[in-house]
Amino acid sequence: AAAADLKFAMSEIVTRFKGLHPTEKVEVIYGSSGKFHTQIQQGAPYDLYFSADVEFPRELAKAGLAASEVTPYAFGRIVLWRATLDASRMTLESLVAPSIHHIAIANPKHAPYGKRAEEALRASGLWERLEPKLVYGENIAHAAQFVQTGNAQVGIIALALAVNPELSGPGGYWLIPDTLHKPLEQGFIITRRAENNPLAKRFAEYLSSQSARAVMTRYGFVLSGETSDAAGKP
Amino acid sequence: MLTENDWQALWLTVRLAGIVTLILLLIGTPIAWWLARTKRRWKGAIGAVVALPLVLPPSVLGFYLLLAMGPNGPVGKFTQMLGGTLLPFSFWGLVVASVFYSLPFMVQPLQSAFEAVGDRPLEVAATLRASPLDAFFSVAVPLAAPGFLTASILTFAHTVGEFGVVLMIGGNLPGVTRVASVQIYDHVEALEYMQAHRLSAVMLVFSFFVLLALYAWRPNPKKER
Amino acid sequence: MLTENDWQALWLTVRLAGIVTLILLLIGTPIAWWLARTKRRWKGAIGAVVALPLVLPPSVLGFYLLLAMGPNGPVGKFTQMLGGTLLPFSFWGLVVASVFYSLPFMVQPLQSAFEAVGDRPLEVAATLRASPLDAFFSVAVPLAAPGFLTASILTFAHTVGEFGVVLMIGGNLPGVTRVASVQIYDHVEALEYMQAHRLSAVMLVFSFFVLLALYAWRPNPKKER
Amino acid sequence: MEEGIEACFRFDWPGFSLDVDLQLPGRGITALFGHSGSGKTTLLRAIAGLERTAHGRLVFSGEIWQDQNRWVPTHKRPIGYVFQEASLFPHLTVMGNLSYGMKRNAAARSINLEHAIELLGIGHLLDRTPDRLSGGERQRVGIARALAVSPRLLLMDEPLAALDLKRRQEILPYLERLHGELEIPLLYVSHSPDEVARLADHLVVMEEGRALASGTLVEILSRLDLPIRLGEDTGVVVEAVVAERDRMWHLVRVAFPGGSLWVREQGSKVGDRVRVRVLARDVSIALESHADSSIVNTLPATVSAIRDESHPALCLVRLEAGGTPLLARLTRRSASALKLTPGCTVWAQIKAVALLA
Amino acid sequence: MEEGIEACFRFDWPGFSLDVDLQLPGRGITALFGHSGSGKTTLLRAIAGLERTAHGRLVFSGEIWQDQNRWVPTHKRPIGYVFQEASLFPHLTVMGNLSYGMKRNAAARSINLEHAIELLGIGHLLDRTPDRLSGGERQRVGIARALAVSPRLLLMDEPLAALDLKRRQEILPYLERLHGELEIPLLYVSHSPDEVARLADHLVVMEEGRALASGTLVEILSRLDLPIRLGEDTGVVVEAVVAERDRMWHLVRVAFPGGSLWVREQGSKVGDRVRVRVLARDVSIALESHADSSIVNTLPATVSAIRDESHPALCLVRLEAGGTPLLARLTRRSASALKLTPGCTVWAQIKAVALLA
Ligand SMILES: Nc1ncnc2c1ncn2[C@@H]1O[C@H](COP(=O)(O)OP(=O)(O)OP(=O)(O)O)[C@@H](O)[C@H]1O
Ligand SMILES: Nc1ncnc2c1ncn2[C@@H]1O[C@H](COP(=O)(O)OP(=O)(O)OP(=O)(O)O)[C@@H](O)[C@H]1O
Ligand SMILES: [Mg+2]
Ligand SMILES: [Mg+2]
Repeated sequence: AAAADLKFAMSEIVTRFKGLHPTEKVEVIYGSSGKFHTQIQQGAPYDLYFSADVEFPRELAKAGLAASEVTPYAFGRIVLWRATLDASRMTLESLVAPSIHHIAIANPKHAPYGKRAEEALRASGLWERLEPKLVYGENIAHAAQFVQTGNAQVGIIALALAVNPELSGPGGYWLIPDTLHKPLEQGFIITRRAENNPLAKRFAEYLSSQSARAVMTRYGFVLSGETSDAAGKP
Repeated sequence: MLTENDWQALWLTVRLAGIVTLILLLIGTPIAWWLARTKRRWKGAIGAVVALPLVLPPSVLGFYLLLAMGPNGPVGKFTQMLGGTLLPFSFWGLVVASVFYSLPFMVQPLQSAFEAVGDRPLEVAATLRASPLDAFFSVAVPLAAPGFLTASILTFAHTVGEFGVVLMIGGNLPGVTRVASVQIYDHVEALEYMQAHRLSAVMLVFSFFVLLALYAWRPNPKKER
Repeated sequence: MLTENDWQALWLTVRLAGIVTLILLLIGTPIAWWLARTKRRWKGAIGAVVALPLVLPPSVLGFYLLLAMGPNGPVGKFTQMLGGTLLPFSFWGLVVASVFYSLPFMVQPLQSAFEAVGDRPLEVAATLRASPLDAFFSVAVPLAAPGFLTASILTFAHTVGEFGVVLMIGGNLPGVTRVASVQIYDHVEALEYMQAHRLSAVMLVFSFFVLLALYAWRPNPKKER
Repeated sequence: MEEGIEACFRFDWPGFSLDVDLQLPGRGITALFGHSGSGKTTLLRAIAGLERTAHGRLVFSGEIWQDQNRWVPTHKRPIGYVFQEASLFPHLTVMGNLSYGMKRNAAARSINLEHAIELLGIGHLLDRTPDRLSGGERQRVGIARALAVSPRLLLMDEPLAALDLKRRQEILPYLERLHGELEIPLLYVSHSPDEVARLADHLVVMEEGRALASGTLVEILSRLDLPIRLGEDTGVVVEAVVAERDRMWHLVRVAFPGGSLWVREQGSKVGDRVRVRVLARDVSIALESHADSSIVNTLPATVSAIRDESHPALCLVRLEAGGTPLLARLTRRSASALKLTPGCTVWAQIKAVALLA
Repeated sequence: MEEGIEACFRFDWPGFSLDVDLQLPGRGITALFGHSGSGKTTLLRAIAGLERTAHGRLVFSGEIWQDQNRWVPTHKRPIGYVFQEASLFPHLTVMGNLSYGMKRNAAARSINLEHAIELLGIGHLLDRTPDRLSGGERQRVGIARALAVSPRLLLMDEPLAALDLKRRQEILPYLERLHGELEIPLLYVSHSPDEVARLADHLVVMEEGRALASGTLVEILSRLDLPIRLGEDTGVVVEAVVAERDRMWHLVRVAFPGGSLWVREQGSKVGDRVRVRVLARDVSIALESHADSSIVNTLPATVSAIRDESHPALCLVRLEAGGTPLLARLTRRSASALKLTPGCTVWAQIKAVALLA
């Protein structure tokens, strides 16, 4: 089980992993981290759980449902993104402009990316002024759809999405400085169910390999122990 | 017990479901009537089209509605032409989407009910000087009353429970588009189980009594011996 | 055009919706019959309870079902006691959840249809030596045929389209619980719009023809003049 | 334009086809008489506009209701229709059923509904719903409902079939009076020769979708050739004038060309034009007149024809009493014993006579 | 145990209550006669088990169908029921309707269905659905359907009301024969005094939910005191034996204590026990016997009572012809002119006699 923002990165990693171990079977299911959290509590058959934050896996570990430590594997970054126009020259301040009616963010209540977006807006002192313009997506992909369909003029979404060729299109993105929000630490665990599954361990180890890390970086994740600026650059 | 936001969401829900049910009564009744009475060949096709919104997952339907109602979609262009505003992220956007999505729940039971009325009562009405429209209201509608009740219950309840579409096009704006179902969903997602339980319980109890009242009032279908 | 996963999801969907509709025909028919015929006071209460699953948002209902069917829930304890396995994340878990969720769509139209049959045909059947059970099958069911069709269409279509509960209970396991609605949802979430469009189109076309066939076959309700 | 109803319909159903071309009078009661399945209901429905025939022409006192180009829908035709099955609105009370049509036709209030309700004996049922009425009660409400719209043409499909004799005898005179006072033409389907003979001015005999005969009652009834199986009710109707009244014995003498008959009085005054019905079974033949019998009515007559009846023991004798035809039913043995042949002069003894109107 | 039906029901509806306690014979035809709304249908439904009364006891030839402790549900009662409204299954063809009950009662096949179908004239309708039948056709199918279950008790609620005379005259003898051959008791609701007089062995007169009288037909019909408004059909039924046959004129002479009558033959042989019906309206009174009249039947009789009829011009005279009661209807003027008083000896002239069975 993996958080939705991992979709592209993880798919490639799995392909590479399979290239190395052709006989092994790895299935990845993407979805909302919160839903996976609930499901694992109820005995869902997932061996590895890549969450979009570290809180969910920590809680599972506390409940004794993990067979490993909570391992942080990456940091996410948020960007300002616009579907049709180049956003790379925008800043958070330019969101105040009256031509912008709606700003899409993920629901800060339960989506980690939304939470960070809120923090960034608060830190830059714009929250009060921008709040009436905000619309909330269920998750970061949904927020992107608001923008993509033109219903919201801009959105604050994951860098991991913004670099995706489906979305990149004519619009560009502006990386929101990570000083404006708490780090978006993402962690994974091996679930208790997979305690005796060597494959799970092997896959987890593969993630820290050089090639896997390169993929993650390319898809816009900042890896633990690296500087943020490399992220998203090919 | 419930937060102010919760109450707001509940109120919004009741308003949305009520308005949608009303609108669908207006739209669905003539469609159902036509389907029940016509002998045209393509009646089946129309019937099938009406039922189609059912088979798409709500959030996918919501996505397509979002496209359609956006600035580049046909509906969006139309609404812009008319008044300038777009439907998504507004209460009326929700209404339009829910109307579209809940249509089959209104039409199908009504169609069955109208078919069960049969020709005779309408013939009798005609011999008593009632125009077709008059006969429709004074005879077909009362005789199909249980069908109206069923249809309204299904529509109302379905609109109350629906959140895929609502979430998709509503933008989850408190007081505008954040209905109770979305609110509960948010609670669950945020692991605020206590809050979710409470709001669910209130919804259930409320709905139970509404349904109970409807059932109690439900007219027994009259049959001539 | 569609990936193998897509086809697998479609097939799973048809299987799920078919099985759920069949099971609900078995469960819903007696409930609807009882609701239509009884004169008990608490008939209204039972009717309201049956309609309740409608008002909870699907993913919330899914959440509660997950709790109930999980290792610590009452249903889970029961299934463990019986066979040792848990229902969530299995095909049969989906079936159970969908049955629960789609119950009102079966019961409500059937109840209306049975009520429209009236007493007389059953009295006639009794004078012709048909036991109540026999009369039910040989008279009430054929006379309520349009109701059965409506109920089955609503149930089938609703099960096809439902994904909130399915996602929650099923865990999105390919070939086991990843039905077409979830698959489309995944495509949309992953911004694979082309894929989503294609699968939606296939679903819509397929459903259209199924519905059309049902409508064409739909018996005209017979009325004695 | 001219009064009267011109009704011409033609169409086919699998197993049944209707093909009639009728000229019906614009006043009085026209009875549609025929076997079960002969198309009476279908004809009535076509006239009401409930059955739209491919070929048809319907003109009601000059107004075209149906032809190639025109079609007046049912609700615009000023008719009152009593269905064969009462077909009350199950969702309305009896009162609701009655006022349904009345409300929609408030202008032309020509029928006194209270009176109809009282006469039909449904006053105590006004608050009931139809599922709590007996068969006959439903039918009576159906009649009242059709009357309540104050129609200009009444179509009644066996309205009295479910009613007992007493009710029937109360309603029949009412219907008679109704058509007399209001001059509403009434098309009346009936199986009952008794009702037909009593009510009808005009008779249409239907068979297999065709109109076998159509004419005035007197005309049709006295024809020996028509296969109208009136059975026990074979007889003639005689137009007469009240000539004398016996107040003591509650009798009146009605006179007609050919003689006069004593009839029990029915409220008519001296000078009134009336119709009396003389059934063939009530007429016996004697060669002489006898004064010591309880049979008060004897008329001199001439035998004009003798025809076999359906039963081989019986025959039907047609008599002429001074221009008025009479029918007598005898055993063939009697006819032979009395040596009856066309031309004989005999005495017609009439046991019972019914005054019709 | 003993044959017969013991039926005792009591319950109240708003506006109507049923309260009957009847002993009905276990064979023959029992007619339920009464005004519209008098509770005939309700009684029949109670006997069929379609109406469950609070207080009730029903025993059918020794089998208890209902009492405080027992309740045999309708589908276990070996009855055939003809509903007042045909109530065919709309989803089945005519054939489907007929075979519905037959399939469910395959064991006791005692009625020849083909014969019934032919006689009821519904053979050409077997593939139709009920919505494409005429009113009378529906009712005939309803009768055939009730017969097809080979019942041990037939309950018929005005089965012939929608039928024309010809059909009626075909079906009536069939029903007579049916009960004769199969010994099925038949409970028959009818408004038609004619039908009642013709068919019934036993008569129950209902009024406002109560059984006003119950007894054999002969008994009840000759009572002057009963307010049964048979009207034109007032008369008596005489039990007789066929004494002689006149093949040439197709007549038979039936003898009974008090004389004999010539009746048109109906297939009975010399020595057969038959019933003849003599209507009061067909009986005239003469002080002497006349040979020159077409009236073949004259009987010496004594006046035993005179009663007023509903119309002030008429009276009803009860005669005794050697122990056999007869009724005659005269004008009061004739009665006075002939100076009729109880005790007079007179000649009863009987114009027409119907042989019943
Ligand atoms: N919808 C229909 N389709 C085909 N045939 C029909 C339809 N309705 C009636 N018929 C047939 O048409 C014929 C005439 O029917 P109609 O109802 O006019 O008869 P009717 O004279 O009123 O008879 P009754 O006295 O029994 O009511 C019948 O033989 C009937 O079977
Ligand atoms: N469900 C009911 N509730 C209350 N009263 C009823 C109900 N059904 C019938 N009645 C009344 O009971 C009385 C008897 O009805 P029933 O049907 O037995 O009459 P009936 O003798 O068969 O008359 P008809 O000859 O008109 O068919 C009627 O006055 C009727 O109004
Ligand atoms: Mg008819
Ligand atoms: Mg009755």
